[in-house]
Amino acid sequence: MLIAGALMTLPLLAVFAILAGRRDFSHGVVYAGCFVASAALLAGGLQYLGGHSGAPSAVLPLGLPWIKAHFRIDNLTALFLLIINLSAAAASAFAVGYGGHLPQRRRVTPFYPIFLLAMNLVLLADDAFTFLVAWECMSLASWLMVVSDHKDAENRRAGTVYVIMAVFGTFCLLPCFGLLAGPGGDYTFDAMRLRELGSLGGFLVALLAILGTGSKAGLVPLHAWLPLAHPAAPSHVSALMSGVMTKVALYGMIRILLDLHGELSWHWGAALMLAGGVTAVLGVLYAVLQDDLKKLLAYSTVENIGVAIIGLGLAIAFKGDGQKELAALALVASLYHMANHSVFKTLLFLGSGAVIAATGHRSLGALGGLLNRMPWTGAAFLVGAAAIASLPPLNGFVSEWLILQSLFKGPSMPHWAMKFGVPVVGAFLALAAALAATCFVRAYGIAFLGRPRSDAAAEACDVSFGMRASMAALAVACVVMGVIPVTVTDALTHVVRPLTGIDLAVSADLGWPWLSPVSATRGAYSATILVMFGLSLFAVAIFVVHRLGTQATRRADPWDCGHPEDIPESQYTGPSFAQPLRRAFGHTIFQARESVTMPEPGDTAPAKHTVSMIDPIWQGLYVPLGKAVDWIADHVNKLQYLTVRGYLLMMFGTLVFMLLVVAVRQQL
Amino acid sequence: MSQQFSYDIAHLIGATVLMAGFGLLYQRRVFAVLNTFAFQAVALAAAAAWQAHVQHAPHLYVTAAIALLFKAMAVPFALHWLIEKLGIHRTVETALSIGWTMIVGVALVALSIMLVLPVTAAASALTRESLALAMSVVLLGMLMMITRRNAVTQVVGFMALENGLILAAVSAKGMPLVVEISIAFSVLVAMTVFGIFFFRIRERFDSLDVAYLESYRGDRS
Amino acid sequence: MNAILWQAVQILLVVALAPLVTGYVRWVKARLQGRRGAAPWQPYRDLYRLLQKEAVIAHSASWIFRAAPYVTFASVWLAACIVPTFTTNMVLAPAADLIALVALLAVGRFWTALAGMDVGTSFGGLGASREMLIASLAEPAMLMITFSLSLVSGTTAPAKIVAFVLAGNVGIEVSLGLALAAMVMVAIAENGRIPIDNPATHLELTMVHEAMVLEYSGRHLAMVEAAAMVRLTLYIALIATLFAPWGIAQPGAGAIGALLGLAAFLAKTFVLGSVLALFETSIAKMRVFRYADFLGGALLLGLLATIFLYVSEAV
Amino acid sequence: MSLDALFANPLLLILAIPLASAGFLAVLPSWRLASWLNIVVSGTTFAASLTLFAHRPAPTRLLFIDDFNVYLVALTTFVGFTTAIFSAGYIARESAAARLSDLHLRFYHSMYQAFLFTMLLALSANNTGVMWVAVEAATLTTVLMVSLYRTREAIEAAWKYFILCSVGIGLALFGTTLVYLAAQPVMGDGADAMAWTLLIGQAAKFQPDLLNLAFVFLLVGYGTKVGLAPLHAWLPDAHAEGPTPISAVLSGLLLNVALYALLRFKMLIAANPDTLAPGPLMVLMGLSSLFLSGFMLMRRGDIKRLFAYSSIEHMGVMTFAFGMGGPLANFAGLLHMTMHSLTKSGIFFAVGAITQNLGTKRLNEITGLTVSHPALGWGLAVAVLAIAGMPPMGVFMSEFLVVSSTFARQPLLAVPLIVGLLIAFAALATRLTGMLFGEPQPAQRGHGGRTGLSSWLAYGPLWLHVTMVVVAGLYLPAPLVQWFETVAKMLG
Repeated sequence: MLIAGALMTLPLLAVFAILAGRRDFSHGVVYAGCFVASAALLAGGLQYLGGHSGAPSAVLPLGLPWIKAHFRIDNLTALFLLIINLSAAAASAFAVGYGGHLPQRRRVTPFYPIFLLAMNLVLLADDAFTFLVAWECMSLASWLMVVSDHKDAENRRAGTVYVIMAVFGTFCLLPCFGLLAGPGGDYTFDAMRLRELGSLGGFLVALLAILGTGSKAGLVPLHAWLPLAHPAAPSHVSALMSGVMTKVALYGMIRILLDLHGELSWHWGAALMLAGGVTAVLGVLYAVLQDDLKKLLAYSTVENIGVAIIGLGLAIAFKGDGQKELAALALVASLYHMANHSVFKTLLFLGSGAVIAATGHRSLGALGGLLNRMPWTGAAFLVGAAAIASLPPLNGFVSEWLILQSLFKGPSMPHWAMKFGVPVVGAFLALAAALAATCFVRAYGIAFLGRPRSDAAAEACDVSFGMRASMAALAVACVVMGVIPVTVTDALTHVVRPLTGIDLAVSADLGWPWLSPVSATRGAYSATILVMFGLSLFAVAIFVVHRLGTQATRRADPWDCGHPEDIPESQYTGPSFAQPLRRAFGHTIFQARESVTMPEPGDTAPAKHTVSMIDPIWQGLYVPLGKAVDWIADHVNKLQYLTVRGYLLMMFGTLVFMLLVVAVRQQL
Repeated sequence: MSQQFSYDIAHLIGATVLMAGFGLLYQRRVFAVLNTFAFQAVALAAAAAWQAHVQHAPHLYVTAAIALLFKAMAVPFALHWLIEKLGIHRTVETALSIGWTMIVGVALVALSIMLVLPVTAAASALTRESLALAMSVVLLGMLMMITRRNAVTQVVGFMALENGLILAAVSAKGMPLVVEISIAFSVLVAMTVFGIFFFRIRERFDSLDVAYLESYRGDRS
Repeated sequence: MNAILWQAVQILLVVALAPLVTGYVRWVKARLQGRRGAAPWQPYRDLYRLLQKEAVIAHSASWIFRAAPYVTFASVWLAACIVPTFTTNMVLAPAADLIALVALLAVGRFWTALAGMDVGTSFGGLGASREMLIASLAEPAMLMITFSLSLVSGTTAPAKIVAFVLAGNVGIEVSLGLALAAMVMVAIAENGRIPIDNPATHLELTMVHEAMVLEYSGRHLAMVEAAAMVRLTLYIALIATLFAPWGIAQPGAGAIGALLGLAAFLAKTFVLGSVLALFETSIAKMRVFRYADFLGGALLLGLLATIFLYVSEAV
Repeated sequence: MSLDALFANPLLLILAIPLASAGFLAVLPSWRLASWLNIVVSGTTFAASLTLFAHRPAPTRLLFIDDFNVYLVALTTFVGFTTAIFSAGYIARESAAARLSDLHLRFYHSMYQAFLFTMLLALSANNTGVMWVAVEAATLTTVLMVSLYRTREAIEAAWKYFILCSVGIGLALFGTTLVYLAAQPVMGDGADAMAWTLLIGQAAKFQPDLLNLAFVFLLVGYGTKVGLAPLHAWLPDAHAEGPTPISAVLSGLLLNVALYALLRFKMLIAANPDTLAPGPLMVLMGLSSLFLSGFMLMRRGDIKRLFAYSSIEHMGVMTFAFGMGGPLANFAGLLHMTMHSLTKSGIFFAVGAITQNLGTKRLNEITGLTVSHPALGWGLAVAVLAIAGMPPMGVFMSEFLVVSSTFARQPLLAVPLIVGLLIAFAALATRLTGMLFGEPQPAQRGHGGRTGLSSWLAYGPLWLHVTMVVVAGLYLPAPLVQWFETVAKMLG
């Protein structure tokens, strides 16, 4: 079987990477192998997405002796195999040219195949133990790659925070599965589907599942590790962590909440929806204020996860309400957004990798004018930016449109919580989308347009063919998924059917190019037609202008209101671009404060403008927690320094205490 | 002789051991502690001998002998000698005032009686009574280890604890010899180890006060 | 068949009418300020003259700088072709609903902002940054308006909304009023009119839109200007269509209906244009950092509009 | 006894070999030869223990083998063997650094074998009294080894160890006596009333109140040797100050033996319907150990104490699991015993190599191991991740079972368990990152890296254990599973 073969090769590649790590060619070989493997897995996913019944499954004599390791490929799994391995293939192809030149390449290459393997196994696992083993291996492999550049204390800290949060997630999923399996301990998913959870059990399972998978996906306030860890890894790994691993987490959420969990009440949908809204807005607000390109991308991941979770929450709420059709619509929208995000976020991270490879800089302040120097990378990054800013006709807009459409039907639910919650979430979603556009105008405009802000940026030249090709492929994917949305949604309906028990008509009574879910009167969107129409208008405009007017063109210095400054420092920088937004939003949320120090009259020193911001969630949640733990540790630690008599006293106390307990229980 | 009579005697001796245990707590001077301990050991020997007589278990005479020779004589002398040789100062340093120690001791005795009371069926009255006494002696021994500072008094407390163990063992009807041997064995080794310790400690410190040993107390991080 | 015809008419109408609308607003403003002012058809002349001039491009500019005007114009034009002005019976109308319209306008803004930053001057960045701030609040407001409209009419397609309103299913509703108010504020912001921006100013510190396009000249500038004009027309048409759809021809109504619709549309357009001019002359421009409050107000109005629907449902 | 009797009963052989060699090594003058002989002898003991799987000797009055102790015996001899290998390399370094005199070394090897003997005796004893004697003897031998270095700290550690464990062992003896008293009316006088094989059958008829009382003393007594908080105080110092091979066997084996003794008695209690359930007390002790060690781990500056506390943590988890009872939890507890002793002894091999290579025990002076000593650093990484409960290593499997099954039955009990495990993991992860990564230390005090034979002696056992743990995490051999399941049933 194709998939099995691909999975077999990955660990072998890891072994090879360890053995042959000294030779420089080995890295190229390993990444090429990873590319082939993920391409094969991609094909496997396509093969099973058909939606034919009877998902193939396999049982291996591994793991828990009386359970063994179960694997299964149903439509959901197949879809995520597709999502994940598309990006994985692109990232691997990129890494063939990129991974071999990293300073710490030998600390990355061996873990990369393991990472891919683990992520795929999470999708394939059909029992809790296998699932968690794969889940945790995924965390560990990515952790090791995060700390690959280990001389930098920041990376080490990021790695520690990351791995602790990852284990927190696992320790939420463990009891969750424990409840699903019941005291009998039948950890296969089939058994879990059949189990009846009590009201308390259902509550706990849902809560723990959301905490466990949410912490991995970056749901606010559990996102704290994400913007630290994702940028710390080398870019092709960051691409996978941001674009793919978060999707694996969402897969887990869907699997547990919509598949294993018997019936989930709409309250959870409402809660998820609100959490998603807050996550989206906060994430993009963080992102728009970042000056580090990769941190910006990581925060924007938080935002997109929030958007996807809004859709998921809606789906759960509708399903809990029995409105199956709308549930299916919301779920399709959410899945669509996950697929989109994995494509364009991978693209953008690979782009940032190309920028780093070309200039060695990550900070916006040192970039600029790259579009003229790296045309391919610039073009691909532009597509990604436009897509993530959810501009038609690219894919980002389709999923946003679908989510908004299903959101607009939210008030049809009888609960007042939803009636009032939905518009608020709608406002959040719209705000997030608009801010995302701002964020990426800023990022692209400052990194790729204008004049170079550093010599490195001035001397940059475009990256190798393989890297360009992988970015181009992803850019094409963005366009295709945007222009023929109906094809995608048709595929998604196969996935949604078993989860919501209904066949969604995504292009009701209008036919192929028209995306008009549920009913045509709701309003329709046809990217296909818009593109053709728009292109023709574009052509007409150009034609007319060149017919009526002159073609004469002259290159000159910028006019700039008559007094051009030839120093690049006169350009707008990241912070200055963000200033209006910082004043509008940051003042309250981040306690952003600006202070200007003017030199004395006659003093030639430059004036200084400094901005101070604090992360409310880190300051408000994590810091106090850490302080509490420290306090306890300090006090417990005193027990190390007692005298022998003191310890004897403890023993004696224990003995007497237990004797008393026995005495009392005997009297009772 | 009647069951009742033998039971009374056993009870009496056991009570004596317990009283000796209280005596240990009461003493203010190290030598007096040693003497009291010797007395307790003698009483223990008597108890063992009596049990041997009652249960027609000759091996218990061995135990009695061990207790008499080893605990009642050898150990006190050894400690005596150590104190003389190392010039340990002769007063007992208490962590908890004697009055309070006594009160706690009484409470412990009450606890052990309360614990043993429900043990009625099957177990003979003999077992039950001496069990209560033995447990009290054990607990008192531990109490002594906690509330007294000198190394010597701690050792004595440890020994008193073991006296309680032996008292329980001998009064357990027909318990095989292996146990007594093991106890004697362990006590012997215990003493030698102590000896080694004191020796080393002597190399390093001028006093036997445990507090000196504990100046380091591990991992100052 | 008609649908295709009317669609063609619409395509030409919006682009032909736009300069006139702008010129008319300027003319009325001049009159209100006691000046004679240029004739309403002056913009046609300006555009033609600009087309004749050579285009000057900064050395540091990339291809985005050259493509942006056309993309912007095309996207705005495309959006304008889809808003029903005189008839809802257009073949391409269903291709985009209100959400897609908002997004199409965002495309234009995205490119203009990028173009503003492309040359690498301080003013370009200033303009782009402010424009994006405005957009990041105006767009959500617009979507909330769409939300309330779709709650009222059960659809997001403008044609369907018109049909719904004309069928007389809606009386006077608070929420529609709120939505209208929000819509007007958004329109003012998006078109860079007073009090948000002053289309006539070139005073550096206050300009927003003008600062972005400062570097443009010749045919590129013409495209930019044209795009702005079409956008103004589009918003006027949108307000007219959504909140005062009377007279718009429905499918089935023949050529006569269409002509009536056309007349009605022209009337509405010029009324609204005059109102705009009056409004602009009567108030002063606000400080840059009060935009957030202004548009936040619009956003909240949109939100209120949706919430109020439940009240009107409840009674 | 005659030789053919020895070979008739492999158990006697297994006990005789270490006993005899303990005597022989004591008189052997050359420590070099002794260290090699030590390896050979432990190896043969291990080989002999494997024959137990082939055929199981019939229980005698003194000794017996059943599903429970058969694999523990094998495990003990195996770890004893690998530790002997590691110790050869370690000892060579120590005497090269002139930290240990030849006399000490002779003493050390003899005591090592004696220690193995006492543990094997404790495991295979069919008599509560003999078992007690064996555990006591094990304490004494290790006390002497802990004080081997004669430093002030070593002596204090040994003193602490001796006092606390002697008191504990005394209490355990009292408990043993009580059990005899409970059994004696049923079983009659004499050794029958102390033989496991006979007791377990009759346990239902015993005097329940005496059993309850006995269990308290046994829990406090043997619990002290298991290292359950708040009886744990001796453990960190004893681990920290003794020679590292001894720390390895202390953590890897002695704690298991003590826990084994406790569990044997728990079987009796479980077999008697009228007794109070021992579970709550054990759960309580388990949780307290888990929490105490979790917070202690955060403040440790000494690498050996760090892992000593982690041993306390894991003993707590096992005690918790056995306290919960039920097939799943008991299975998990047994698995955890095995995995922990393999992993923890492996970790101490790594620690020994580290302290010798870098010449320090301070955590803040140990950095960048993956750069300076890759084989050692990555080995330590896998081992520590394993002990922290990361898949695909074996400890994860047991923790998975404990947590999930507990939560399914007693959600409120699982919460502190999870919190404790998380705290412990956080502490370990922070320490591990510090040790593995960052700028490596300039090797000025220590011996620097190892080469050739010495590196094989040092890293071979480590990697052997690591491999076994990884394999066990993915695949458990069927017979092992079957033993675990039968024992889990017996534990109730």
